[in-house]
Amino acid sequence: MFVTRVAMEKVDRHYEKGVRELAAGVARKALEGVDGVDYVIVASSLSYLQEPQLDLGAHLASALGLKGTRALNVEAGEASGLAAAEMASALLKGKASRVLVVGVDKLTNFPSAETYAHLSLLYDESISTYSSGFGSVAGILMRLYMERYGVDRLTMAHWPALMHSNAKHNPYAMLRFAIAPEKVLEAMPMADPITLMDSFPLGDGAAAVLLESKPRDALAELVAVESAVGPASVAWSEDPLFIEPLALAFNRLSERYQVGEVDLVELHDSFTITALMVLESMGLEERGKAAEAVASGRFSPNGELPVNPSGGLKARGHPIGATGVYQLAEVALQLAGSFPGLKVEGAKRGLAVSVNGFGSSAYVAYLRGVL
Amino acid sequence: MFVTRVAMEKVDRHYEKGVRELAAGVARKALEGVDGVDYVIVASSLSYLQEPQLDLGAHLASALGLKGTRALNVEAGEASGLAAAEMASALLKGKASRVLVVGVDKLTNFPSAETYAHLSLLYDESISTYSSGFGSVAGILMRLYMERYGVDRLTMAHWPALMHSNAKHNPYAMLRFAIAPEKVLEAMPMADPITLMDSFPLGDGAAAVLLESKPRDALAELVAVESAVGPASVAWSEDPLFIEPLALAFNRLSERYQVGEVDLVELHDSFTITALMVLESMGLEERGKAAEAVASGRFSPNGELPVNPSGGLKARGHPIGATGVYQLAEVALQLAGSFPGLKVEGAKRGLAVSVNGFGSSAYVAYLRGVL
Amino acid sequence: MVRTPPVVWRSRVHRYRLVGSKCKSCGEVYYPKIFSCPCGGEAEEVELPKVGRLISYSVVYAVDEESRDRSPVIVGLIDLGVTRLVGEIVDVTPEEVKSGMHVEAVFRRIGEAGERGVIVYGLKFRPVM
Amino acid sequence: MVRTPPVVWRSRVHRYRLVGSKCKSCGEVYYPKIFSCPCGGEAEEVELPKVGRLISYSVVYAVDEESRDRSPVIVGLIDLGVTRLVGEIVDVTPEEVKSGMHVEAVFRRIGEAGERGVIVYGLKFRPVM
Ligand SMILES: [Zn+2]
Ligand SMILES: [Zn+2]
Repeated sequence: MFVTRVAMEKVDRHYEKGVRELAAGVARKALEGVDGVDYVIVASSLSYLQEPQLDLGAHLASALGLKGTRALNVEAGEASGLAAAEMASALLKGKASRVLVVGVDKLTNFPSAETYAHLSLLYDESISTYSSGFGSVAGILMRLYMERYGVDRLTMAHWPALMHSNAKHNPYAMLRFAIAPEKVLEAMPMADPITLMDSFPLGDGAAAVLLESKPRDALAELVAVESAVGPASVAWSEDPLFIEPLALAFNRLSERYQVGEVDLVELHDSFTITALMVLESMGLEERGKAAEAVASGRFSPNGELPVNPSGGLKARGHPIGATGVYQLAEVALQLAGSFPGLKVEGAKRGLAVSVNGFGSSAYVAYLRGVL
Repeated sequence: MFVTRVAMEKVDRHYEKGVRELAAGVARKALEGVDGVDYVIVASSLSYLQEPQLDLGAHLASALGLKGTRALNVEAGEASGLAAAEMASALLKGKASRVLVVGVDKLTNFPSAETYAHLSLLYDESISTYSSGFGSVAGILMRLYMERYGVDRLTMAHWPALMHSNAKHNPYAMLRFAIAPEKVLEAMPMADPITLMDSFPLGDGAAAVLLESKPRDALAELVAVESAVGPASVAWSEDPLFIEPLALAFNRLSERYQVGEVDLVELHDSFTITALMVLESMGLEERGKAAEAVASGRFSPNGELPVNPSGGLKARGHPIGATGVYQLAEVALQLAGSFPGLKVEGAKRGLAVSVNGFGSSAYVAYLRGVL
Repeated sequence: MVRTPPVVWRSRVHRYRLVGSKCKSCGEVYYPKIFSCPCGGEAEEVELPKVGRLISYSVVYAVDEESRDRSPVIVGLIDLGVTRLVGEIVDVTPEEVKSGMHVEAVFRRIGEAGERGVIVYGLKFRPVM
Repeated sequence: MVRTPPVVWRSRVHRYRLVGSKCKSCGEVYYPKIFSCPCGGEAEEVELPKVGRLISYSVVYAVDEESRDRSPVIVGLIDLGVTRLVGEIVDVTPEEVKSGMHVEAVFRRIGEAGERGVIVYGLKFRPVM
């Protein structure tokens, strides 16, 4: 199947727009001049707790005048966007020839302490029951990584610095300013050793991709989406720093495609530690070496493998259920040579990678250029 | 594709069980002796507001020990169950050979006035903004029907009476007692002319169906699921008593199958008026004639076309996102001759029909016997 | 519940002034607001007529917690000519209300939004004498 | 929020007694509770050891509204031998807490559940002297 149109809203505090308005905005842009779709799939997670509408997909499609279409909602926490793409992919192999995937979530309807409580529902009950903050597991894992591999805090800080440096060029990014690694250490502590600069900003966003079975006017080919369920609690993981379901989803793709030899990756960096765990679990870097590899420039725009030229969740922003759709749009635009931020010149193959929490589920999408 | 296993929990006030426990119970029953599944799809709607867990499908699959499987959540309000079946159907035409659909919802975590507010989120914003109760539109439509077609209140009351009479035999039904039509009129007014006996009881439930691409040990063939989006608000409908998207979904099936000549139907009767609208919108009865047809016994177990031998939403119960899965299980068991309640002898073809609200979306599933 | 202050704030214009959508191509009017018309036309905001006729109604006893003190609430489907809408009917008893009645919009308190107690106002309808 | 009294009530045993699951086939132990083991075995409830070792921890400042008055909260990954769990660490300052510390379970107030003010208790962990 093929990505033929994409649309994104800048991730931001959109106080004046609800979930519906944000979603409708990108859907209309992606559908401009398009003569109907077979399905609308809305990818969203926190919106169930933040906006007064169930069966949102149908209500949205109806208000978009998409008479006769079919619509539904797919939720898989922070991986909702790619989960929707996986369903779209199944539909496009069957009776559908055009599916619109709209990712949307708002994180600013509530005061942030309340949003933190909503975010903790993405994790297993041991986090939400104790009201101890959605960043607590990330803090535990980051310390474990630093102590196990003897990596210092400043080395870890190169990830957010790289993300900010990339996001500066992305018009859809929420945080468009550079920061030095030293500044990450000086920021407010969030879940020590994590500071506020290690995590994503609370912002609202929406993105849409139009997927078609035919390649006409395509930006890129969406070759396949794979996924797997993992241990719901990090306490169950054999190694809490290794995201088993991500390795599994990636292997499922590797059996069929050369996904190890891609030219760019947009991946899930809800926290600095998540980015490192994702890189290592997919085998894109050796265990315990990702932090140093980031610091050495290996994943920089001009490095060996550019990762998150968008600025990632850290700086582009992370509107939970929408993020995977942003990633798909970004990779497709890169492969078409038309990403409006930092371009990865000559990129022919790319991956989008989403995880919920630290691995209750994991998704990998593989895209190829069509030029 | 084929329905090979089903499991249901009695719809009831399960105070001691959460969404997770209810879902796990039916999932385990449906998977007994089964060697893994490719996907778990959880169909659920109110649970997002009632239970502290996002990415529920993955957390559930993980706690069920379904290592390596894939899981996600599908939501389409009251039609979530059949929406999940539609997605399962697409997956089974592709890479999946075994998909478990688990429907679950709890309506008893909150006091009923708060649950009413949650239920109003299934409708368009004009209902939820004014806090005027989720039954208000149903009340408006029921009066419109009675006034337009000159049908009296007692004639309308034959629907709930029939449902209760059917449910008496269904071990999974919440309300297992007969009521006379006269008693419906004497019940507490809910949204006049609707009384509490015209609507579904607030109960918790879970049901599971195992769908496989191969017919081995099948209960029934799930031939196809079709759906369509409708006007999100009844105020937009050309005729508010006609469910356009249901007619459209039904026509989409009619073009390919003899769905007009089925032997039983399990359909969406969130209110007495909904049942009549569904029957008339699918052309199973003439416009304005359904109430009298019900009273005359046409849809009774020994009538021309048995409808809701389970007792329907009215008496079996309506755990919102789970209801479509109950319907699939019930129709499959009927076609296999093993429904544990009222049997429709010799039934070879059946339909399951779900609607969200009064037509923001509508789904029809067509099943055939394999005996 | 999910009607936090930002959600209430965003819907104020439509509740205060009865603003719906009008299709720029075919002229069809919608309430609540739409983004695009099924005909393919773009929608623009339009203020709706403030008088109409009651097509049908319901006297609602099973209301949300927020409306408990004013139960039963009368809710009606109202024909405004250019479009219809579902709205609350006030200043009339359950015994007096009738399908076919002429009604007009009035500004009233709707309730409080959730735990934070933001008082919400909006338009309701009363019989025209 | 969604932690209504029935939800709190249902989780009481696991919070009060530290009850996890043990696989009847392979003996593996899990917390929180599971329904079936990946090995295919059925799970039964088992009370977990009350002492363990801190594998790693975090000092959390960005806590939910309900925990604001006790911020920062220390949360740790604890090795109980038969299994691990994520739990709260008390009676120790951020300066004193260290990976590798031995800890034991103690019964403490967790907070109030939502708007209804149900007070929730459960087990937390403190350093063993
Ligand atoms: Zn138009
Ligand atoms: Zn085992």
